[in-house]
Parts: sequence; C-alpha cells; structure tokens
Amino acid sequence: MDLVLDVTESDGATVLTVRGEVDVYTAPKLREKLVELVAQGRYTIVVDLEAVDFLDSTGLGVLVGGLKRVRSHDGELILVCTHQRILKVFEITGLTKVFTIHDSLGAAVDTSRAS
Amino acid sequence: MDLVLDVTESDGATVLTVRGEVDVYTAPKLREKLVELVAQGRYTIVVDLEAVDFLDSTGLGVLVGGLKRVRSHDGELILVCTHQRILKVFEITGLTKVFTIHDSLGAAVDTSRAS
Amino acid sequence: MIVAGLAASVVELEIPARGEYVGLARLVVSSLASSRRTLADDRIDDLKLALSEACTNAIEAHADVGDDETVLVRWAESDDRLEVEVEDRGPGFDPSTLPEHPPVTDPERLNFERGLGIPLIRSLVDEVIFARVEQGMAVRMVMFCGPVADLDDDDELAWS
Amino acid sequence: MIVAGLAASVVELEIPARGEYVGLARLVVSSLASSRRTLADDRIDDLKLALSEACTNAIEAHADVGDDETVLVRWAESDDRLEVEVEDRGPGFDPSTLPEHPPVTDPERLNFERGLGIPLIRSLVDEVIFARVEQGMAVRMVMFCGPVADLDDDDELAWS
Ligand SMILES: Nc1ncnc2c1ncn2[C@@H]1O[C@H](COP(=O)(O)OP(=O)(O)O)[C@@H](O)[C@H]1O
Ligand SMILES: Nc1ncnc2c1ncn2[C@@H]1O[C@H](COP(=O)(O)OP(=O)(O)O)[C@@H](O)[C@H]1O
Repeated sequence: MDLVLDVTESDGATVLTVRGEVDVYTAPKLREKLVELVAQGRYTIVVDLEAVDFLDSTGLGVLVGGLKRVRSHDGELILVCTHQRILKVFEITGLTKVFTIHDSLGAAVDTSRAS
Repeated sequence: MDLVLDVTESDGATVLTVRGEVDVYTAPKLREKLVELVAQGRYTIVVDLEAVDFLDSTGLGVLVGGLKRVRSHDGELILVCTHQRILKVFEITGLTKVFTIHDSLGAAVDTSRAS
Repeated sequence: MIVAGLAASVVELEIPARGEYVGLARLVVSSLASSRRTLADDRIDDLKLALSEACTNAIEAHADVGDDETVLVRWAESDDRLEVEVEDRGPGFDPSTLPEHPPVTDPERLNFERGLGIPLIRSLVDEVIFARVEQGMAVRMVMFCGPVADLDDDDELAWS
Repeated sequence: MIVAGLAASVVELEIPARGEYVGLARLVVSSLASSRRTLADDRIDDLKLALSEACTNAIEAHADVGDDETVLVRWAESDDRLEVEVEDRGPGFDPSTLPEHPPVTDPERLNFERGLGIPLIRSLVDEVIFARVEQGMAVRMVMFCGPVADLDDDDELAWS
C-alpha cells in the first residue's frame, strides 16, 4: 500500500511516474513532490498514472492543486492514463474537461514540448 | 481464496495438481477428490503442491488421510513441493518422515512408477 | 446498525481513525466483494472507491476530536444486495447543505481541491444513506447484485 | 482484552464463525504484518499460519453451539511486539490436557488426521497464551519484532 514516485527527464520534459495507491495516506507525498518540482522551476509536468492501482478524491485534489500551481506559471500538467478504473474517477467528477489526459507517455511528452 | 484441483495422467502416473489455499474451508474439496481417486482404483497418486499458496493443519490432515487410504491398498501418496513456506508445515509436524516429498514432478512420477 | 435480516453474514472491521488504515478497509471490502460471484469487477472497484471516500471522511471528521478514536466498517450481505457502512464518532454533518462547486469549465474550479468525495459516493453506489448515529455519523452504501429479490420488503432497508 | 498500552494501534475484525471467513482473517493479519517493516517475510507467514489455526479452532468450537456466533480477531502492536488474539464463544478447553500423538514413525500415526493445530501455533509464534474468557476462549499469539524494548515491564503482557 505504498506510493512510489520517480522523476525522469524524457526528451526535455519532466515526467513524474506514480506507482501504487493514491489515497488520504499517500497523497501528501505526491503533493510534496509536485510542490518541489514547481519550486525547481519545472512548470510543464507529465504525470504518468499508468502504474497507479487506486486513486481517490484525495489524489484528484492533489492533481487539481498541481495543475493550479503550474498554470499560475503558464505551465501545464499533462496526465497519462489508460486504465478505465482510474479514468472513471476523472469522468464522474468532470475533471476530464480540466486535465489533458493522454493514452501514452510519448503523446504526453510531445504535448508538453509543444506547450 | 479458491482451491483448484486438476487430475492428469503423466507417464502412467496419476497426478493431482492443487492450486490455491488449503484450509478449513477448502480442504473438504481436496479430501473428496482423494477419496474419489482411490475409489477409481488409483492407489499411487502424485500430489503436486507447487502452486499451493497456503496450507494449514486441516490440509495436512487431509493428506495424512489420503496416505492412509492409498497405503491400505499398498499404494503411495507422493508429494511435490519446493516452497519453503509449505515445506515448513511438514517439517514442524514431523510429517516429512511420513511422506515422500520430491522437488520436481518428474522425480515424483519416476518414483510412482517404480512403486 | 445493519438490519437483523442480514445479520448472518456480517463482518465488522474496526480501525484507528488514521489514514494508514484506509487501505486495509479497502482490502477487506474488495476481498469480501470478490468472493461474491455476482458482482462484476468494475462494480467491485466502484464499491472500493466509495468505501475509501467514506473512510477518508470519517477519519477527517475525527481530526478535530483527537485520533484515539476508531472507525467502524460493517459489511452485510443478503441474496440481492451488499451493504457497507462506515461509522465514526465525529461531529456529524448534514449532507443536504454541502456547498456546490463552480462548473468544471470555470477557471475558479481550480480553487477547489476538495468536496469531491460525497459526489463520488453518490454516483458510484446504488444507494447511499447518511445518518447521524448516537455518537457520530454513519454512511451506508448499498449495491444491488445477484438475484434481485422482491423489492417490496422495504423493511430490509430500514435504518435502525 | 489487549492491554491499554497497546491500544493506539488496535484493529478488530469480527467474522461469522464459518470456514469461508478464515481467509479474510489471514488477509487482514498478513496485510497488517507486512506494513510493519521490521517483520521478515517468513515470520509473517508463520503468524499467518498460526492465526489460521487459531481461527479454525475457534470456528470448530462453535460447531456445537450453532454457527450464528462470531469470532473476533484483535490485532495490536507496539514498538517491540505484535499481538494477535482470537476469541470465540465456544465451550473452551484446557490446552494442558490435550492427547499426545504417537511418534511419526509409528504406523499408528496415520490414524491421526487432527490435533496438529496447537503444536503448530506453539512452534510458530514467540509466545502463546490460552485463556478462558467470559463467554468462551481466547488465544493470544505474540511475535517479538523491531527494537526490543525493556522486557522487564511484564505489565504489558498481563492478560486482562
Ligand atoms: N463523516 C463525516 N463527518 C463529518 N463531516 C463530514 C463527514 N463526511 C463528510 N463531511 C463533511 O462534508 C464535506 C464534503 O465531503 P466530501 O465531499 O467527501 O469532500 P472533502 O472531504 O474533500 O471535503 C467535508 O468537507 C466535511 O465537512
Ligand atoms: N478455541 C477452542 N475452543 C475449544 N476447544 C478447542 C479450541 N482450540 C482447540 N480446542 C481443542 O483442542 C483440540 C486440539 O486442537 P488442535 O491441536 O488445533 O487440533 P484439531 O483442531 O485438529 O483437533 C481440538 O480438537 C479441540 O478439542
């Protein structure tokens, strides 16, 4: 029931890979990492959710907070997610309209470089 | 938390492959299968425990019962087991001295044909 | 709290009101739900998510009253339904007076990181009942599944 | 029953006294034990097996008194130990008067398919206490792990 976070640079884009379960217990770790990246001047971040097993509203809230933070620097938070289980949470809450969600890391990185 | 049982013939030997958890809930199913095989006249049975995730004293009891049954027909119950987790249960209870335990199906089948 | 008619298959889990135990509650509920063959995998995921939201709220309700408290998760099932109830010892609340969020297209929407839990619960489960109980709040979530029995027996849904 | 000193991390699971729920008890205990980094994997397996034996006995103790009863599994942990307690509402028994099996080399041994549970529990956990409680029997299993604290405080082991 752990959350594992990895930051890599791919083609000049900052990619945050999230593994495990994002809930009330682990979300603070994700929030801290996003705050840290923005503090380092990384305003365009690809968050790869492909290895996320579970995400609840606490996790959504942290992603919304991250999006707000990068947008205030004219940046962008781009998600990679194909699992129906996770996408559903964005759909029900209407947040698919707020986030850019890609179905592959490659496409997300391309978008991040264009922005 | 299911128990899956498969009976195959390998090189003339009867092999009972057990998958899953053997406990108070599932052991009756294993007992029935052993009784059935003996009723069919199969007195030398290889029980493959390699895919068993959990085995407790209820499962041990069923195997002891099976051994007793085949021995009363001069047969043998030969186990295949390499997982330390499962072997340990036989060791603590001293039943390694009662059962023939092999570390491969091939070796077990050879033994069964010799007996 | 679960009605007597469902009593034969009641499982109760009591956890400390701390975030680290919500994963355990999810594990228990999804394990119980999977052993129920009639519930499809995606509905198990829905129930797991709804449970997680309810536990998170229960835990947060305790933040003000100290975290020596516990949260009770109660599982009951009958032929036609599963019920999961989350009970806390917090101050309680009135779900009908929750603030509404700006629409997602409004840039203001980004100022709201919270308030998604209860809307999620409402859309994920077939029925949800919020009730003040003696010492706190209880949220009961119901999933209909399997052979749907006579739905006339409203008694079975009585909130006791 | 668990002593007050360990109360902060108590988890309770109450299951119907039926075999199909023993797997759930194992899942809960092994999940709790794994989140405790200081317990090695093979010791988690030991605890899981001991718990399974204790639950099986608790369930079988209820077979005579009807199976509407429940079995309570209680988990508590502190710096130096994990405790798992299984409590039933059965008739109870005296563990010191259990019959001995013939040695394994004796052909007679094959007549005994049972009676392995308690010897297994005794050899798998660091400490086991059998106690009659108000309405039945309780088996408390202890694993020492992590930083071993001052073992003088026998109070912590008091069976209440
Ligand atoms: N069990 C509860 N006890 C007390 N208040 C609650 C409870 N559940 C929800 N609430 C209140 O309802 C509000 C909305 O809950 P929710 O939609 O889950 O969003 P969030 O928890 O992110 O604020 C909470 O902020 C809280 O004030
Ligand atoms: N919780 C319990 N309540 C009543 N009797 C028990 C309990 N646990 C064990 N016993 C008694 O002790 C005996 C030995 O238990 P055990 O070693 O686990 O073997 P088995 O359960 O296979 O007989 C049981 O047969 C039962 O009579």
